Amino acid sequence: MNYELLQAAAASNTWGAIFPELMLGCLALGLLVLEILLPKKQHDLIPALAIAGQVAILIGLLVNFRTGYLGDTTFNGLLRHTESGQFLRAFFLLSSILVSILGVVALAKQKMPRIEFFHIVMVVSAAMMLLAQANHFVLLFVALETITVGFYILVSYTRSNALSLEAGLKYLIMGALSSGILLFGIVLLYGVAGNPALPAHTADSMNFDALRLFLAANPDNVLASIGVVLVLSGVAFKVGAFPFQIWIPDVYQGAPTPVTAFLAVASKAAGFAILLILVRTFAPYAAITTPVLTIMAAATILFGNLAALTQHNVKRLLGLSGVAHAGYLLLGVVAVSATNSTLAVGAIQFYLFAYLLASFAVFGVMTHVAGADDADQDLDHYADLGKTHPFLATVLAVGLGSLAGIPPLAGFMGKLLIFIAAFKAGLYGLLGVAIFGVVISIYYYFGWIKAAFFSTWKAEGAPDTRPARTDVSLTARLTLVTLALASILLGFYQGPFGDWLMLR
Amino acid sequence: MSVGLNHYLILSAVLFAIGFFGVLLRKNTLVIYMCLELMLIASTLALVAFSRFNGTMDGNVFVFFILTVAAAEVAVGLAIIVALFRKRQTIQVEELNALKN
Amino acid sequence: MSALLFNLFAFLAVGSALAVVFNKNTVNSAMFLMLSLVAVAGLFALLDAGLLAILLVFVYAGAVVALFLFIVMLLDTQGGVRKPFKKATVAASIAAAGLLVTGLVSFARATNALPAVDAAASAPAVGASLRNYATQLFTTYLLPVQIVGFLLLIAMLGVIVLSKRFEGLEDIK
Amino acid sequence: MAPASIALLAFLAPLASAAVIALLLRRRGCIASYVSSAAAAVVAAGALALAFGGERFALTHEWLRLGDFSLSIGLKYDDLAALMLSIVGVVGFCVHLFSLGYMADDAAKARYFGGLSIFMFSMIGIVFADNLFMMFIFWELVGFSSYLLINHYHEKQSAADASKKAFIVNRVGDFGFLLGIIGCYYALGTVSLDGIAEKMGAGSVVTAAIPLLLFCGAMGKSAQMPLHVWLPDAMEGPTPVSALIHAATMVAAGIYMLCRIQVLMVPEALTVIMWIGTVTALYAALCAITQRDIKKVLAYSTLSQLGYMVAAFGLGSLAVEHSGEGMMHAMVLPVGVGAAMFHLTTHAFFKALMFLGSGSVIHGCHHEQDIFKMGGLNKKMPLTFYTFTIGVAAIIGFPYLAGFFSKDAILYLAFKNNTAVFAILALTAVITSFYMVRLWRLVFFGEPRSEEASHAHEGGLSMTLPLVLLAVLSIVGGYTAIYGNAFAEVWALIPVAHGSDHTIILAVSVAVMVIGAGSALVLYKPASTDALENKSPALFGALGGLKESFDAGYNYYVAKVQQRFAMLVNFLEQIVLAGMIVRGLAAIVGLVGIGARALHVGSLHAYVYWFLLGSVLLWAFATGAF
Amino acid sequence: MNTQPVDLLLLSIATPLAVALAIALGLPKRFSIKLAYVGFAVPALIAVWLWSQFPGNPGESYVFLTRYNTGLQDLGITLALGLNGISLPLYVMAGIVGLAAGLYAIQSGAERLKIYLMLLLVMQGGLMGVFASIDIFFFYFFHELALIPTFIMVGIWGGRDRSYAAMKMTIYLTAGAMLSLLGLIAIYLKSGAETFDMITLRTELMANPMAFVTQKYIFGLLMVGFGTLVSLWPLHTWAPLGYGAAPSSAAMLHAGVLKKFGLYGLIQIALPLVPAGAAHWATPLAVLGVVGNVLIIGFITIAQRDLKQMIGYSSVMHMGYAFLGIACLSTLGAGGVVLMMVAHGLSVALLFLLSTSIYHRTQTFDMTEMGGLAQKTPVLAAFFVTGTLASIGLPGLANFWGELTIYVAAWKFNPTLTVLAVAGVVISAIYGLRSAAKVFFGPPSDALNGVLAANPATDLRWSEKIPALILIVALLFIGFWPKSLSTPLDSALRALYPAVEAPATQVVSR
Repeated sequence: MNYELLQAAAASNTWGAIFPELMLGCLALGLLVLEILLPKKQHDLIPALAIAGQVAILIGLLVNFRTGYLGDTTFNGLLRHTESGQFLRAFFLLSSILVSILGVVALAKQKMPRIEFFHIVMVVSAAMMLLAQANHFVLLFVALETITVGFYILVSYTRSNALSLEAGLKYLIMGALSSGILLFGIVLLYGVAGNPALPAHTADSMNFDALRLFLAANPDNVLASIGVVLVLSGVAFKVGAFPFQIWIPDVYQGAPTPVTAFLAVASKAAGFAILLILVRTFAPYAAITTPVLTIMAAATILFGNLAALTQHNVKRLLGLSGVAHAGYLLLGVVAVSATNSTLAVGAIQFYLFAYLLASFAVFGVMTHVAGADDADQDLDHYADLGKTHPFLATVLAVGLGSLAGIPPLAGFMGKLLIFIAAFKAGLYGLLGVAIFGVVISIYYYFGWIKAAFFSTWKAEGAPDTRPARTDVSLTARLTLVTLALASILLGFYQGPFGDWLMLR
Repeated sequence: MSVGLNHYLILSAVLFAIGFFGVLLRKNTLVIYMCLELMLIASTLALVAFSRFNGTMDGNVFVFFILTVAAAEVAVGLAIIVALFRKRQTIQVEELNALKN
Repeated sequence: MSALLFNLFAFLAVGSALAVVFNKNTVNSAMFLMLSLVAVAGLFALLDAGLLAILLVFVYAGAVVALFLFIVMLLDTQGGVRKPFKKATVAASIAAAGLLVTGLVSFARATNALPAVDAAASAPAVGASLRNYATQLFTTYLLPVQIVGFLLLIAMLGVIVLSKRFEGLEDIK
Repeated sequence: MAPASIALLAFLAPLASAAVIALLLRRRGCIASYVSSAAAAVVAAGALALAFGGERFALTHEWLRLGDFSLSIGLKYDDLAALMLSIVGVVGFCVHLFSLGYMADDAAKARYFGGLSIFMFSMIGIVFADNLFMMFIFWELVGFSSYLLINHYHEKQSAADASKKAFIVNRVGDFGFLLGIIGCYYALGTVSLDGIAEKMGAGSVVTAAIPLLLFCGAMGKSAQMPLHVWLPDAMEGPTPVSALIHAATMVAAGIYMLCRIQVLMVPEALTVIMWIGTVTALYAALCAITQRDIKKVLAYSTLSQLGYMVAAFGLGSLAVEHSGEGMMHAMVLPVGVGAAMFHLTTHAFFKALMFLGSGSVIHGCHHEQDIFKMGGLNKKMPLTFYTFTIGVAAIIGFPYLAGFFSKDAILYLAFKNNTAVFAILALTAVITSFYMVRLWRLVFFGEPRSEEASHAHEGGLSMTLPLVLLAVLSIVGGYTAIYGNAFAEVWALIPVAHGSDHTIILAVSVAVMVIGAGSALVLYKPASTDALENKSPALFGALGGLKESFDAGYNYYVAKVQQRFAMLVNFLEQIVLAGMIVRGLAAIVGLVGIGARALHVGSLHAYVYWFLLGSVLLWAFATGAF
Repeated sequence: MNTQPVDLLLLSIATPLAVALAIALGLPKRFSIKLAYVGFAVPALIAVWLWSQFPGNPGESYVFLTRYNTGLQDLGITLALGLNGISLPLYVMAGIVGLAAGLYAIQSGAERLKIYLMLLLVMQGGLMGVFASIDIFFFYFFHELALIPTFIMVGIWGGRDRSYAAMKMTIYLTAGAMLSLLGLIAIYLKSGAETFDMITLRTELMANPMAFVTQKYIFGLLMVGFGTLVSLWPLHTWAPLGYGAAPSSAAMLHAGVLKKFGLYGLIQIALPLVPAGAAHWATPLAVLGVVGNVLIIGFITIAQRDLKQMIGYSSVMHMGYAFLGIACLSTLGAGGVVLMMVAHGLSVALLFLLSTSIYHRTQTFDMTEMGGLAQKTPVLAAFFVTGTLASIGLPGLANFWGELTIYVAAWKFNPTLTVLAVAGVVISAIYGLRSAAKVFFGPPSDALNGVLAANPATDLRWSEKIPALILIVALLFIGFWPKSLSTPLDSALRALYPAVEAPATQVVSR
């Protein structure tokens, strides 16, 4: 290997391209240092610093949104910088910030160490940001594993709660299993694409661009097909698509609420980010990916909604409804897979963003309603919320309405855009399923709103065994207001954001 | 008999399948976890074989990362199992089903 | 020669893997896992990936399995009555085994369809050179290395969070 | 003032009055009554001025247009309209005047007079209507005002029921009427009266269905069998209302409408109309015999007389020998119109007279309506007695009073066209004399048979004046000459018997009157029980049953058929559709949901199986197993 | 394009929404109520003013047209506002009924009045938006905006069975809305125009109609979707239940105005854009409407004992006429439906309003326990009878025109169905008058005497009278002067419907 090549390879490691991720990593490290330096009494400063730092990074990212690297690959083809990638980076940063804010509220009820939580959240977010720009299986795997391992810890973070640990264990086993399946798929693809006896074989066979070229030249390779579906099933675990969705309610229930939110929003979005990249990489195998994703989408929508119908634990409920949302998003992915529609990509991104706003609004409320035992959050706990905490109840209603896809909320626009994209791709059957899903989902979303607004707590005089509701701090209040208002505003006025999404 | 790529691949697949079967069969969380490690190793075997037969380096390098990741995973996983055992005094799968329905 | 060694390691690997699964004693399982790893390391060596073989033995056999053993001893899970498998479980296991075997067969068919490459003739033994690993890890894959660094960091923190004794937490006995 | 302006004034004055009363005078009954009466006076004056002013005109104005469909509001003022308007105006004014006295003490006087004004407005609308849609609109509106006025004593259950029944039965008729109009619209492309005449004159042909459907409207409004059931019940309304609406004008609107659309008639339709009229005439007359309520007797009498008119219309045309300029022309004239309208006119006068007379009696007897509890009123209420006697004489066809001429015209027409009908109508005339004399005898003669009757007294001037006025009209109304040329077009169509026919009809007419009246005088003495019932319970029972059977059938239909069917459909909806189907589907979805939820068994192994199955399925798909 | 100094249409939508926002942000109750008057009055005044300003013969084109980009212009979504002859009558009706419902709500003294008013204002804003929108997306959007408060209001302030009713209503209406949304998306994409702008779509589709099969499916979707929203038999079961449970003002606005969304969509969007599909479905639609809605529901209405349910069912029944009118595929039929929608909106709102006033006096909705109320409350009785007579189509009140024109149009379409439909006039007379008689006339029932002894009934207060009078005056105005609505309507439909009236030839020519 000659020196020039090495030099070129080294020069390709343009760290500036991943400045936000680097800063996030540094911030995470800095927090650890601060923990050592600061006296115990002032440890409360650290979360605030973490949030402030992330906000600063987010602002920096947004200011420098149209970075010069757009359209390029860096790090020897490991990363590809695209506008979608930029959007997702901002997305993950935003969810990281929100998780941190929820974390402050939720951890206050636990006697757990705090700083590590923020640290891990930030590292995981950085990994997600990188994942969204992955252009290579090695980076994909490493980033994905960083996320997964981070989540193992986060899910079982409240270790004083056996349920949290059980959830952690379940996530661990299922995660490791799916990692194994994913890895096996990657290996197959790597091996087949590098096979010198095959046309268009490539030396860099884990690179997505090279892989796509290879797949296009070998449209019927069985091992490659197996590799493709194994990789897809690994990603399906991340997004919670049928039949790899089965772990979701258990893990969501056991995990601390902010982590559940993080799993529901960011982890799922990361899955979709990588799914979108992979679907385009596997485009030559659309004959396999499209039907697989189609069936997955239909089954996911149906299963998620049906299973959620009679669910009473709100965390499980949100988990199952999240499964349904993954189904709707898959509908968009199918549209991408079938027609490579840019509209569908924009739609998925809008949907994800609307989902983020709504989910965090709901999880934010849940964080305040939940007691120390995070896993025990029943619909009954929401009775009277409309009377005692009108603010929380309103935010909850907006969030749930948006999740249900009711105009004038952002969730509706997301669904509309996805439906348009799906219709354009001719996915009429799936649309039918999706609409059925939306209709029955009304039952449980509305049931929750009903619980919060219409019913009253048990009989008069019965002892109130529900956990006490947390007072809403100014930061949390501002956050929730912002989330709710953004959910409303995006429902009818998308402004430059809409233009940007649809113009690409 | 000349040992070809497919032999390694089949061997790797067999190991992978055994690992998977172990995950299905065993009730002891620790053993399940061992089987998962076995599956990872099976994958790396295929990776190395491909790397060798295709003459590309990336597979071998990937193994580095896989091993590292696996080690980290094991550390965290065992920590969770230990913590759980301390809480529940069991690591049998069928007894760890407080979260359901 | 290599065929013989391959068969040896292969049988060793498969056999001890089966032993991991079917052995009733957890400690023995861990030991068989180590054996299986060693066999795979041998196969690595056969594939001219000596460094990886050594790493596998060091990291896995040395560290991971040792950790397993340590935990097994620590938790002492051997006690208690082992419940026999339920009939449904047995049936499901047999079905699963059938599925897995079917998969293996189909996989074997698929690999046989792959154009054969003669390793020795067609490709250089890239894995044999330490230098190659070094250049790759520090140029092309520098970013993943960094990420893995962070991964190890959070894993460490995680283990601390999950295991360390904290004030006010009475769960660790 | 131009005639059109007078017409508009007469048309809108009652509307204005109604609006003013509804908005401003709700609590000021007295002022309301004067306002309404003033409006009625304007109508009467306007009607007479127009009629005798001699000018005939038409106005039209588009009311609504959608696509090719246009609906106009227009005034068609010809001799027929002039005649009808005059009747409405004069009788309406009389009734208003009478009401001033009769309703003086009523708590809801404003509502009453408002209703009268709305009625006047609507009725004038029918009279003026130059097209069928407009006629339908006002047709419905008179139905509404009738509803309002029948329901005046709404705290009485019977009044509430009667008003409801009246409206609904009328709606049944209107159902046919509306379909007939729409059918006519599509058959001829127009519903304007002039347009229809033009089209028919040009040789267009319509099926019998259209005139018959239109006749449905008349059946409802003019209470022909089988839609007559509402009219006797409608007597729950205040008596002046019965006089105006349920005797003189509104119920006659059906006849008027038929005359308006005479050109559309085809022989088959006419035959049907004739028989319905004839049967109604006889049936109602038979029913009248057994009634105890003074108003009910008059109501059945009205029904019977309306049957006469309808039968007259249905008898249709007659070839008439017409002498002019020394030559004899044979021509076919729609004399049914003439006969019907002529009888309508005279009937309006004498029946209004009798109703107002009965009102006077009822008023005098403090709202006692049972004729067996009256008696001796000829002395207590002489004016009422005399005028009422004139009315009775007119209706039974006492020679040279109004009813005599018009009835003879009809009998003559029947005699010429259909002997069977003639026989039945003659029999009806016998019965009419019989029950009218019975009534007259029981009410006015003998000794008072109740406390109320013994304290009877004559009402004030406002009540006696209309009686006198109408009595005069009942006497002279049959002489067409007194109207001058005003209604010449209508009068020209009255069939006049000549020669031997004239003699026969005269003889028959006098004979039936004498037989009927005589037997009544013989049978009924002033007594508190019904002589017929005593003498021949079977006959009495049969006659009563004749009346009851229809009401019973109607009640059976409402309570048993309609209501039960409604309950059945409701049951099916609640149980089958909303219950089994909708809730069933929801339950199925719910069960599937519970099933899906139950899959989360909490065991890791189960979950791993999911992964295995998923992977295997995907694998199988990738290797082409599917 | 906007010649107005102020965009009144936007103002009419924004004012109630802004007031609602102000209340939501914690305005004190006193000011909230004062501001609510403004929020309800402004749209009504603007609507009436625009009505008076509406040009004589604009054809199908929209007047008062304005457009705003909300960020999805490239997808063909803009906030385009305007009125044409079809939307004007409904827009005006929405303003008037909204004002009445608002005034009635303000005086109702409901528990948590502020939130109640806020939701009602949101509904009002949405309703004004539905009929002022030219963009199909916003048309749908505003509908849903108005729909959501209904559910909440039923759920919180509802009567008997409110929980089940709210849920059922929500699910049914969401299902209907989703299906129609799918149909609208289909129009958006299959037209080839990729825009939701009705003006562009019309131009595009007039020049290049869609293939017959596409039209068939699209109209089928819209028919079922909109049909559910309008309670087409047998998808209607939510309606009587929901209205039975809904608080008066919500029922007024929903049954009166919001429900017309589906019919309006069929007339304004479906018929002109997919005429061949409409022709294909016309007969099934008409049969369902006449046999299902008019006859079956008619008889069910007769069997009702609960006053509010009865009104709910009668509203469902009248929708049958609307479907028949739409199935006629003619200017006359569609025009009749629009007239009927306006009239029905006013009259059913009036009846719901009065039924609540009755309830306050009798403490029950069960008609068998009432009777004789007219003696105590003559004005209430008069108003209620007026409303009943309006709803059974008495001339002089607005409803008559719609029914009459629909019947005339229907005869051309199918005389047999017309005969069946006209039979409905008898059915509606039966239940209408029966309810009036049971509630107001005859002697009072024992139960009522008991209630009245404890709680003497007074006649309508002015605060109740005024909203009722607003509706009655509107009914009478249109009843006496139908041209005020039919002229713009005729102008728009004539321009728009040639293709609808001759879909067969159009298909052949392709």
